[in-house]
Amino acid sequence: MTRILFADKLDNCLERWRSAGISVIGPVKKSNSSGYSAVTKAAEFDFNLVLPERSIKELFFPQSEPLMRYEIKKQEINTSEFKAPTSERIIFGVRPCDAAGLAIDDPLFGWDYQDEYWFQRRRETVLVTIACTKADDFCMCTSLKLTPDSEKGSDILLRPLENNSGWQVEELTDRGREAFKIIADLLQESQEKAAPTAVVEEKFDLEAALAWLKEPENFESHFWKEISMRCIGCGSCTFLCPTCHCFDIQDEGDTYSGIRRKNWDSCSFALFTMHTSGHNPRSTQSARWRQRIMHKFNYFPGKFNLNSCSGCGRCSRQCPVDMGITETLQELSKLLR
Amino acid sequence: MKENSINAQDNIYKPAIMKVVAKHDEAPGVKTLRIEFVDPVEHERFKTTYRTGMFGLYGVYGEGESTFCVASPETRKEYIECTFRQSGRVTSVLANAEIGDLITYRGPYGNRFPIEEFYGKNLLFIAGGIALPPTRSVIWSCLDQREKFGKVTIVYGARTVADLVYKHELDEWMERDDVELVLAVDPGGESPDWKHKVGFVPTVLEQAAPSPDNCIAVLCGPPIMIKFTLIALKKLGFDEKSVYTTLENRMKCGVGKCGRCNVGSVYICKEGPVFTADEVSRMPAADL
Amino acid sequence: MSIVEQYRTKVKELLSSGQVKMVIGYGAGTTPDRRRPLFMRSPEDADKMLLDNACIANLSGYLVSEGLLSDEKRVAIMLRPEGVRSINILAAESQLKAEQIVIVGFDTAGEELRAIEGSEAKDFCALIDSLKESAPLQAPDPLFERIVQMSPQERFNYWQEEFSKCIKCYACRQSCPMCYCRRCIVDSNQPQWINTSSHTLGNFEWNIVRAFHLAGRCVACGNCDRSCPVNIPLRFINRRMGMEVLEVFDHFPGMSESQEPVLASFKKDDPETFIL
Amino acid sequence: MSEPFEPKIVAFVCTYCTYAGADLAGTSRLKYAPNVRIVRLPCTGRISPMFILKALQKGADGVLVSGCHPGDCHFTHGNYHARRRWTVFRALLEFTGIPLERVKFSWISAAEGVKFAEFINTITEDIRKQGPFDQYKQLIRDTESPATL
Repeated sequence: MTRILFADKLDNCLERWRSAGISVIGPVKKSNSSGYSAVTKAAEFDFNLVLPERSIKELFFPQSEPLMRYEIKKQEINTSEFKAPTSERIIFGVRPCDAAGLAIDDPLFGWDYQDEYWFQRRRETVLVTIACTKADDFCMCTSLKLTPDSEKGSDILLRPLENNSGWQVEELTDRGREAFKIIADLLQESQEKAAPTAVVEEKFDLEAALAWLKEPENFESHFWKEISMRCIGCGSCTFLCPTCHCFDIQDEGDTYSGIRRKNWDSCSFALFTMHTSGHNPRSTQSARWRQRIMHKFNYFPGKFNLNSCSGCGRCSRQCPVDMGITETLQELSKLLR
Repeated sequence: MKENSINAQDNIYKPAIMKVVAKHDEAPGVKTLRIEFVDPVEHERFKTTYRTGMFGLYGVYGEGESTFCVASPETRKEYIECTFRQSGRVTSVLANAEIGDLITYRGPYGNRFPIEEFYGKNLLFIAGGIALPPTRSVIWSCLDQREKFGKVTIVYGARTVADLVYKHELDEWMERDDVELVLAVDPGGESPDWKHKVGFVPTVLEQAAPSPDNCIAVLCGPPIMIKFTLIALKKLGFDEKSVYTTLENRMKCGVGKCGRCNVGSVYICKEGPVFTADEVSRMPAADL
Repeated sequence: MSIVEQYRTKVKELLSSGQVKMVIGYGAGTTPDRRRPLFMRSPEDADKMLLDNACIANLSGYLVSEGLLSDEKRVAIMLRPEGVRSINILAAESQLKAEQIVIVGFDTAGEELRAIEGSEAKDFCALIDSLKESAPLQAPDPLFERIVQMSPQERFNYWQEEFSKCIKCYACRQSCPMCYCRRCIVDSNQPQWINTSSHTLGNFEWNIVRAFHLAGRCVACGNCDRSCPVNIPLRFINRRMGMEVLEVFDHFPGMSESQEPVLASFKKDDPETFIL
Repeated sequence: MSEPFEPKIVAFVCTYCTYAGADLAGTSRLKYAPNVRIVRLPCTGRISPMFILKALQKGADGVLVSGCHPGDCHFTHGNYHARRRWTVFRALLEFTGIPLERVKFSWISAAEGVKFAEFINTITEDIRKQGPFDQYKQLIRDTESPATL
């Protein structure tokens, strides 16, 4: 016997959570683009998406986050800080790769210096993940040693029932249990079976690729130039990625008042590393693509013992020129044979 | 835990407010500002954390922040001095700051020169052009406790006589008996009354031929100068492990999050900016 | 011989004879419906080449990538008529020399894939002339028509909703063959004309400026629209700009390499009914 | 909040004609609405659409662009280029839902001090009637930045 949350109870759940002061966010498709956004009615959820186009990252690390407001008077600077919201929320219907992505970035944002903008939101959020029962050609969680029902980063794991009428509930953390206590009486004990999880084939040999990347002489391999030739240098892979965390700090306003913001930035952009002198350590697109791969699969694991990739495949799925991490690592593993 | 970590509840992106108390024109387009903390708490925090070699993000609200070294030594923590070339959006505004104006400072960040390890050793400072400021921070840290060190030699070169920075301090070092200062300008950069050397830093260094015995070298300069000076140092018999240098890259956060300053796997902002030549040689050259 | 066979032979010939140093074409993508840019440098590479109705990307932007054309050697590229028009504009704006580009033309308009005769941009003039004639007659897009019919406030709201999705990844800019500036206006910060932040105002400003910079230069290849990861219908704005320059100034971008850019030229009797 | 609405209008004018016209209006002691902030530029050809966007970004309720009559340009044809640019830019504004009533263009020569004064008065009244440019101001509010015009 397992506890089941039936889909027809979802509206009641939303109501309960709302009265407990918890807002609910979920996968939603609107004006021809999908992402995780606020939901008030169960009908607004779109659980049929393999994966929302925009990752969950923006809910913890917004694409443009105000940090500081300043006002300058003669001989006086007044500033006030923007803080991350303290309201509780549940993200219902997270994909396992998105939940894992958040867990990957935690050590980065907490490395010696704590980024409260990230952690405040992390503390206030319960991640209710739904295991994947379908995948597309770009999914690659299994290649990253994760699974379509992996628990990494999640507070609750839901497994869709075979007849699609609801989900089996697995409570993973205290935070998840806390949130589901509110709706405990809406859950039912039942024998209903869970649908099989999606089959995601392993697309590359991760260990082999990691080993190749570790070799110092491969840093200047011709491979980088070849693989990145068609890269046009946009930031869509980095901005859609659930783990890419690079940012810029920009001031908007004038000499008297304005605000300072933290904006997404991308290692694909030429200006990302450009010095004022004009010198650019990563002056070619191949150097920038190498940085992205190296960062995710060599530098990041070296620092935090984690690959900075959860296998969502968005980089490949949405790339205007059909590149992506999958292709690069596949080609890398071929080099070794 | 690193010694420069701060209270977890603080907003790591919030800068301290600083007052400009002095400014000095060093060379065409190059200025030095002396700034003081307005908030004594911030100042106290700076005093307990700052060590020579660390850097900071100097900023002007409405323009942004810009990264450069703290040019004043750890032996003088009442103020911060910074020297910079006016080139981008932030430095253009900083360069026009007047005494009494308020600017911002975030830091100190990064690692430091292990000055205690230099005790009892001879010191060789080599700097080129606008790279004297980071070196100067080390120089004064040592000169302010001169008795703890052996022979001190400074080799400093710039493109032209006008481009030499800290001219008043160069005069002072020139006067001192306990410092050997070798000044040089690039060929063609000398003025009619120039009494010192003419030539590039690596050449001048080889001529001066300081002994590598029990000697620590601190080297700062543009990449091309570093490259050839390292060759010269090797020729003179210096061990890469006893040559220190500082690296700089574009930075936005200063605290290892924004993802742009790494050279290979090394984050300049957290693991640097001070490295030994040995450490630098292990970084991928193509990423520098 | 199918067109693919015919063009593979042609590519092999171009490369083996040394007439060109590279052929830019299409190869197989990750999924059966995807094509990806393919850079062919040896005759054998031509076997990987594909050509079918899925080959829709305008590849001409790669021609202006740094250093490719600086050795004066010729480069061949597979282009649809829009692509040929981009070559003409790039040549008119002195970004490349049209003689340096060998065009392997094809068209996917209509159902059938067909080859287009010609090897240099100037060989396609007649075709482009006919495109100009038929441009106003193009089947209108129902959504475009709906936007035109909206009240200004409705249109504003429509675009606000669309632009609010923008994440400022600049895929529209990077995929556009006409966006070749070494430093884009949005990346210039002294002064900072447009907000770089991806908030409502910043997104609006960016999209307006991008569209304006393409006015009279856009060949409607659709690269921007297809590359947008959040599906903003950028083609509509470009199309509106294109209609304006055609109606008011009789300008159809990319007719020839000697065509003057519409915003860098004028007629003394240009209409000015709106000026008080 | 009960203060009556005073429109803020930014005028980009060329120095040779319209600015001289404004000058003439001043020296002729003609009265015109004080709601206009004039930005003087060498030529209408120098007036980038970016300027108009910047004015709106800073909270302008209306924008006015004015220069020499066709044929009178000090640089012979700067205003012809400008005219084309504005034609296209207007179409763009219109298509994205910016009311064209808020962005006006005119030719005012150095001799037309009266036209200048009248024009400013008409526009000010016109914009006053339309009220504050709320739809754009909402965008500015969303950025959390103040509109500092």
